[in-house]
Amino acid sequence: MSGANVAFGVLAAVMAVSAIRVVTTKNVVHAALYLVLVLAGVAGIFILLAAEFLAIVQILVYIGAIVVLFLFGIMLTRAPIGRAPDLDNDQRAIGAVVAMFLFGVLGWILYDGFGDTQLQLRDVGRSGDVGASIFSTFVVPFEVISVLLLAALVGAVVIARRD
Amino acid sequence: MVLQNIWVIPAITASSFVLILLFGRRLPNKGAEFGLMALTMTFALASIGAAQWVGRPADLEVEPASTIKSAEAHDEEGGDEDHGNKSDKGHAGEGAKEHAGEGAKEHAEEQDEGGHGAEGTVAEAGEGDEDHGGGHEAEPIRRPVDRRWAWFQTGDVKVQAGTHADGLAMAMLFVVSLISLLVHVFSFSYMHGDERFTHYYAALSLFTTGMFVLVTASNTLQALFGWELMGLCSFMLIGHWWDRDGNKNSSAALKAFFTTRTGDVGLLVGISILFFAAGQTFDIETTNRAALTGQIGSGVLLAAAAALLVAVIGKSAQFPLHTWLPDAMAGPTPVSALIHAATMVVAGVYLVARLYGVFWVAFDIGGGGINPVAVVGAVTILIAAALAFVQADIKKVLAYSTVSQLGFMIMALGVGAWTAGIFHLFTHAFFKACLFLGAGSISHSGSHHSFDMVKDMGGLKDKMPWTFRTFLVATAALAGVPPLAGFWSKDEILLGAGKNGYGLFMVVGLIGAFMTAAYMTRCVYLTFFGEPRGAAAHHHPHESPPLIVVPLQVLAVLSVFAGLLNAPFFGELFGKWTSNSTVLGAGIAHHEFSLVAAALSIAVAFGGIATGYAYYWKGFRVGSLRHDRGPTGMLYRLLVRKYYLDDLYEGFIVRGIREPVARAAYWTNQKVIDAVVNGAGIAARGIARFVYEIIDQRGIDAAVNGAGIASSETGGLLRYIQTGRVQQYAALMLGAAGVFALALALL
Amino acid sequence: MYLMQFLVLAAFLFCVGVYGVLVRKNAVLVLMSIELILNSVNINLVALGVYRGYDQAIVGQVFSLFVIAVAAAEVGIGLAIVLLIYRNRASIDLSEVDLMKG
Amino acid sequence: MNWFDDWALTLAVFLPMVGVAVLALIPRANEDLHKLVALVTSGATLAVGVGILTRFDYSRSRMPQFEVDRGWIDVINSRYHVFVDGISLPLLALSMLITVLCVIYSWNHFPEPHNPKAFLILMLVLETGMNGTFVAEDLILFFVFFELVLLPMYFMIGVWGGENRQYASIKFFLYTLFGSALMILSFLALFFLAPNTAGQNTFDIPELVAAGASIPRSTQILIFAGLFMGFAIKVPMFPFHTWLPDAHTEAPTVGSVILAAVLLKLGTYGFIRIALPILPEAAEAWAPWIGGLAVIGIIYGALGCLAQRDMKRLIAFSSVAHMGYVMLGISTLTDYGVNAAVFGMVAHGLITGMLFFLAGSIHERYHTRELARLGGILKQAPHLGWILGFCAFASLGLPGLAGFWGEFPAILSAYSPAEALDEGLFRIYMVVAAIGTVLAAGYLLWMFQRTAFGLPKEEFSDAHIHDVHGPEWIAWTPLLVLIVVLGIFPNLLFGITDDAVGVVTQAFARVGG
Repeated sequence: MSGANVAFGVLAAVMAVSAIRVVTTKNVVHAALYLVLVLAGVAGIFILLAAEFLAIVQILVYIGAIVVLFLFGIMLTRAPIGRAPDLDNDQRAIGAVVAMFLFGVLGWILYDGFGDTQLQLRDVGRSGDVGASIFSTFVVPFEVISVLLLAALVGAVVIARRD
Repeated sequence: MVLQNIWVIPAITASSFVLILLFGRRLPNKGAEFGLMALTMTFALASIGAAQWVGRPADLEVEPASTIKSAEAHDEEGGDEDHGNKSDKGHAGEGAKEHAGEGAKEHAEEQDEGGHGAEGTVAEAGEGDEDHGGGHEAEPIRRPVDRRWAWFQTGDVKVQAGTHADGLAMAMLFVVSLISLLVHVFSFSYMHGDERFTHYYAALSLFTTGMFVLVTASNTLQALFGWELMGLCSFMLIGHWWDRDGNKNSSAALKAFFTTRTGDVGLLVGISILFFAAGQTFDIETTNRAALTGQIGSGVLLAAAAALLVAVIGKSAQFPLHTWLPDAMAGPTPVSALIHAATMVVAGVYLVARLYGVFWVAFDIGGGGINPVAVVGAVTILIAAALAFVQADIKKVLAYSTVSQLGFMIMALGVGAWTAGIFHLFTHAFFKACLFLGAGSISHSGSHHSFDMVKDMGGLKDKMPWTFRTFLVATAALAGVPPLAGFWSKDEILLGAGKNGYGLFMVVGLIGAFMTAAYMTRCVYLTFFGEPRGAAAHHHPHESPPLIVVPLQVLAVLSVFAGLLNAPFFGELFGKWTSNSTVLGAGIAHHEFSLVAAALSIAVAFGGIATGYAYYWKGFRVGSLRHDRGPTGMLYRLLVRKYYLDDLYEGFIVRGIREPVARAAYWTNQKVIDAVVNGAGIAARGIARFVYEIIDQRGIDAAVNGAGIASSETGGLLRYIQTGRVQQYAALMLGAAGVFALALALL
Repeated sequence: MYLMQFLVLAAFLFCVGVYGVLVRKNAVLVLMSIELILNSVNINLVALGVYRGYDQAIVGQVFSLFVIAVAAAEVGIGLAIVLLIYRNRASIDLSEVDLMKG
Repeated sequence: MNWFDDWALTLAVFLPMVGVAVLALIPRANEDLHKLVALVTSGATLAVGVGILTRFDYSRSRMPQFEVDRGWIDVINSRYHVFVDGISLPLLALSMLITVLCVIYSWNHFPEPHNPKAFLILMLVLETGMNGTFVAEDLILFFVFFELVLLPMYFMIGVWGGENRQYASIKFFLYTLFGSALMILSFLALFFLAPNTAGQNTFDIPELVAAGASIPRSTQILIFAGLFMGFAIKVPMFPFHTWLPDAHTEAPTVGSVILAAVLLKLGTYGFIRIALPILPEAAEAWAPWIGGLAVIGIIYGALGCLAQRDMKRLIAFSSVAHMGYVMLGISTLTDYGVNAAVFGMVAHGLITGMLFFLAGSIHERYHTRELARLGGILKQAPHLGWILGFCAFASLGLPGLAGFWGEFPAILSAYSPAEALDEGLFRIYMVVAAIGTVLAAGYLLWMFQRTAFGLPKEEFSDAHIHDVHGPEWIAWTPLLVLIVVLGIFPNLLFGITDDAVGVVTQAFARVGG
């Protein structure tokens, strides 16, 4: 039982509980905060997988920007800040069945496919390599993503504009 | 040589069709000039071609089938194989060739160069098939002129289009182009002022093209082209006045096309069978040869012949598919003349004559037994002739007469009298065309567009002298009065039937001839004699204009002299000119002219005329002379003492025929056969409706809609699913994706 | 460490996200659930990248970065739409949004 | 011109998409420009098609030509592999021609709710899908194009259709999708079960043709069943045809034309290109059933026609009958049969496409397609009436017109099917199919009589009915000319297909062949 395994166990437990709380809590703001926990856990997992740059981006973008955006959204739509009884619709049972079924299928497939594959971490992923990769092999997708962001920006403005 | 280039003939009329269609309306004569020009040209070409054919040396020896079978196969190694382009060589296969094991391709190609190879393989004339009188001499015949072009290729078979010029084809070309030319001339005046004059001429051109294509075809597929082209044109022409009388005319057109098309099922099937049976070729000569040499199994051959016979019955209006022909009178009269005399209905006869080898072997025509071809012909002769007695419409009399005469031709072919059948076709064309055009002339100028002999005619003899004379000549020819055309050909048929061991069929023929003479007498009487009635009395009948009369005169002259072509005193030229390898290969017996038979046939013809004359003459006099007399001495007393015989006849024969038999026949015709045809249509609609409404809409479709219908009845399951709510869709989608993933994983 | 553990964690997050998407009425909460799903994908990308060696690990990270960028765009647009719906209907209850009903 | 050889097919397939992109950028109001762009695009595609036709080496029509083979989805070893040979060339040309003619025909009559922009975009997307299907030589690529045509057609019916369009479009979509689902399963099975010579799993059709025979017979039969469902629904064969009348009846004119002229051929083409050559043993096992369903379809379609009161529905049912002949030809597994099938596909495309054009034009003039209310078209619009008559005769298989060469050789081939098949059974099929020709004459002429002959019904006797006008002449003339030309010179088509068909049928020995 290495340290990494312990860390993974802790992170996974926190994430699992938080994720479940995100989709079950009766309080919208709490949901956002649990989401922060999950996202942070994901960043931790990234570190475990030797992707430090990604972990930092995850924290900056997700926790720093997206969650804040969510909080704004909650406020602007005047969602009930406290506990609200009817955040779920009437297909909780269906949802649970579908989700569990999917998890079963996926779990089984993964076990079938990678049941005893060990993960060898030889090298820490260098940010420089990531950057080089982005600007050489993946330069076109990168440009496309930037256009997408711009389009999203413009789109969000157009949609949300009050006129 | 016209013979190598007879493709020009259909090409001329086809281009005339196109030209009329494109430019007809803008011309002063509305397109008729193209038609007339084209037909004049084709007639000239056909005449020249026929002359060249006659002048061709007879140098091809043919031996009967039995010897072909026994002769060893000498396979000729072909020299240059030029795929049939532009080669004008004799026709292959006269030599005894069994293409055992040879692919069809070589077989087809060999057609081109078989000519020179043929001599080498001609076996010595051996023992002919002597069972049926006459005997057969291996007299040399003329070599047919073939020409082939590559047409298309499918599978490993190259199909060639081609022309086949021999005596039969040339005779047909001559008749068709001549009749068609006269019909064109006649129509120019007759159809003058018709609102679809241009269209009419275009259809005439195409119609003639169809017949030309059929006649010149070297393979069954091409023949099918011509065959169906005529079907199409008959549809257009019979339904020419589709805007008059409600649906009557167009229904007649439909019926014509539909009935012949029913027969065509047989043609499609027959051609398909023969294609494979003859070694994957459509070529007619090869097919005949294969049939005669026993290359084709008897079962297969029988199936093919039976299928083809169905087609013949449909096209040539034989019993029981003849019902369309009288209805087809709805078309313009010149069209009726064309259909009945030279094209369309004789196509069936022509087909049998062309594929005679197939029919000969399949039905064992040489054997002298009862065979379907002869039976069909014989039954048709009687049925149709009986029907002709009760018609009031002059065109229907003529129509039934045509059916009956076609029965003669078919019967002739069925009893092995090939030449006689073809010769009857040849002569019949002239006098039947004359009769139809005469009827047209009467309606045009004499009876104010009516065809009803009983109501609107009578006494036209003096008003329309030329029409009367020509009509009379043609009637006499049809009735078989010597020495007019019909006598020679009909006599030959009867002779052939008698000598070939078909005694029963000869009797039928005699009865038929008798009836023909009688009903034609009635027809002439009602039209030209007696008091004018109806339109003939009130609308100032007068002689028709020259363009109508001249064709009548031409045809009348031909009706007189055409028969001499094959008359024994003139060397029976027609038979020599038309005889071809198929026929001689079949070992057809040739019979000398018999005075007894001739006398019999003359007696029958005059008997018929006299009977009819007496009866109808009497029909307009006091009815006090009705006394029954014995049938003995009928003929003599008919001529001398009309009264008694009339009574006898009326009481015993004519009434017998006219009342129960003819009525029953007509009733059967209308109520049974027609009803079956109509009923089949209605039943098909009924079944169709049932299938559509019950099985299709409620059964299969319902099964498809099953989920939807069931759910809407039991609580709207499907509607519940389609709520428009994204999350439910998403649940479904993800669940389905899971299932799919599971399926993939399990695979 | 087994590769399995990361993948199963990701699968778990994914399924929880799916559950949230299916069950939540509040549009903002649905968007949050979608973020869960996207993150699970990111974990997968990175873990599988590591499994296939260093070069592929980099590629996996690059893809994760792209996903993050797309997620940002998506949240922006998504929230804008939510705001628009809210403005038009004074509610962001998704069970009342059934424009797709035929 | 090597450049052309490399790019011709890619151009043929994707040029319409360029047009779509251009159309998407033009404001909706600018209708004339839309029409122009659509015309130019489809015309340019046709020009590429003409280029292909001229550069095609007819002496080697069995060989792949204009071949392009590049990596596409490496993970599953699916490649962008396209070529044309003698079988796909006529169909490709047909689909290009029909699209152009449809654009021309639509010029002045876009169906309600108008919106030429969307309509033309859908048409061009359809063209990409159709062209792509006919040239694709990779199962995944084929599948993508095969499905690509579904969506535009769905919208065409669902938006521009008649009263019952919702039902018809959903039915069309679901039915065909159902078939595709089974089809893709079979594709996957082929992928896994038939590795190529290098031992790789592949979707490449020529490679699968070489490898397919190695699959055990029982498995082949199962895989063929999946393919059969996919293709038979598309054809459509009895008893999977019920979507067709509804879709045709409700679809806008142009939609019906494309549906009849090209989309139905995707199914039969699939049989010839994929099912037969890859799975020869299964084809032999299935052929009697296919042949049986085909002749049932012939009779059944004809009976269905006789019961119709709606002209367009009648023509739709006649498609069932005609595709029956095509399938009968295919089921014989002989050169003759498959040649006839390809000819039948083209001929049916030309003739039935024409009939749907006519039905549309008649509907536009009289605002009804009910046979009982029509009549006397020849009086009011003689050209229209005669063209209808011409097409009716072409459709019933009159020799000298194109329809004959799809019908007669199919009947002919049924007399002598491939060696593995029961001769007697197929001869029965032959006779039944021949009887079908009579019924065809019956319903088509009955329809012609009802609509064209006689006098116009009272309600229309004073109506001013336009005869055929400009765009209609332009759109129809090529079809009419082709019907005649192919009818007289069948070798124009047989010459192209024959050699290539030999490749398909070489797996099947023929009796005496």
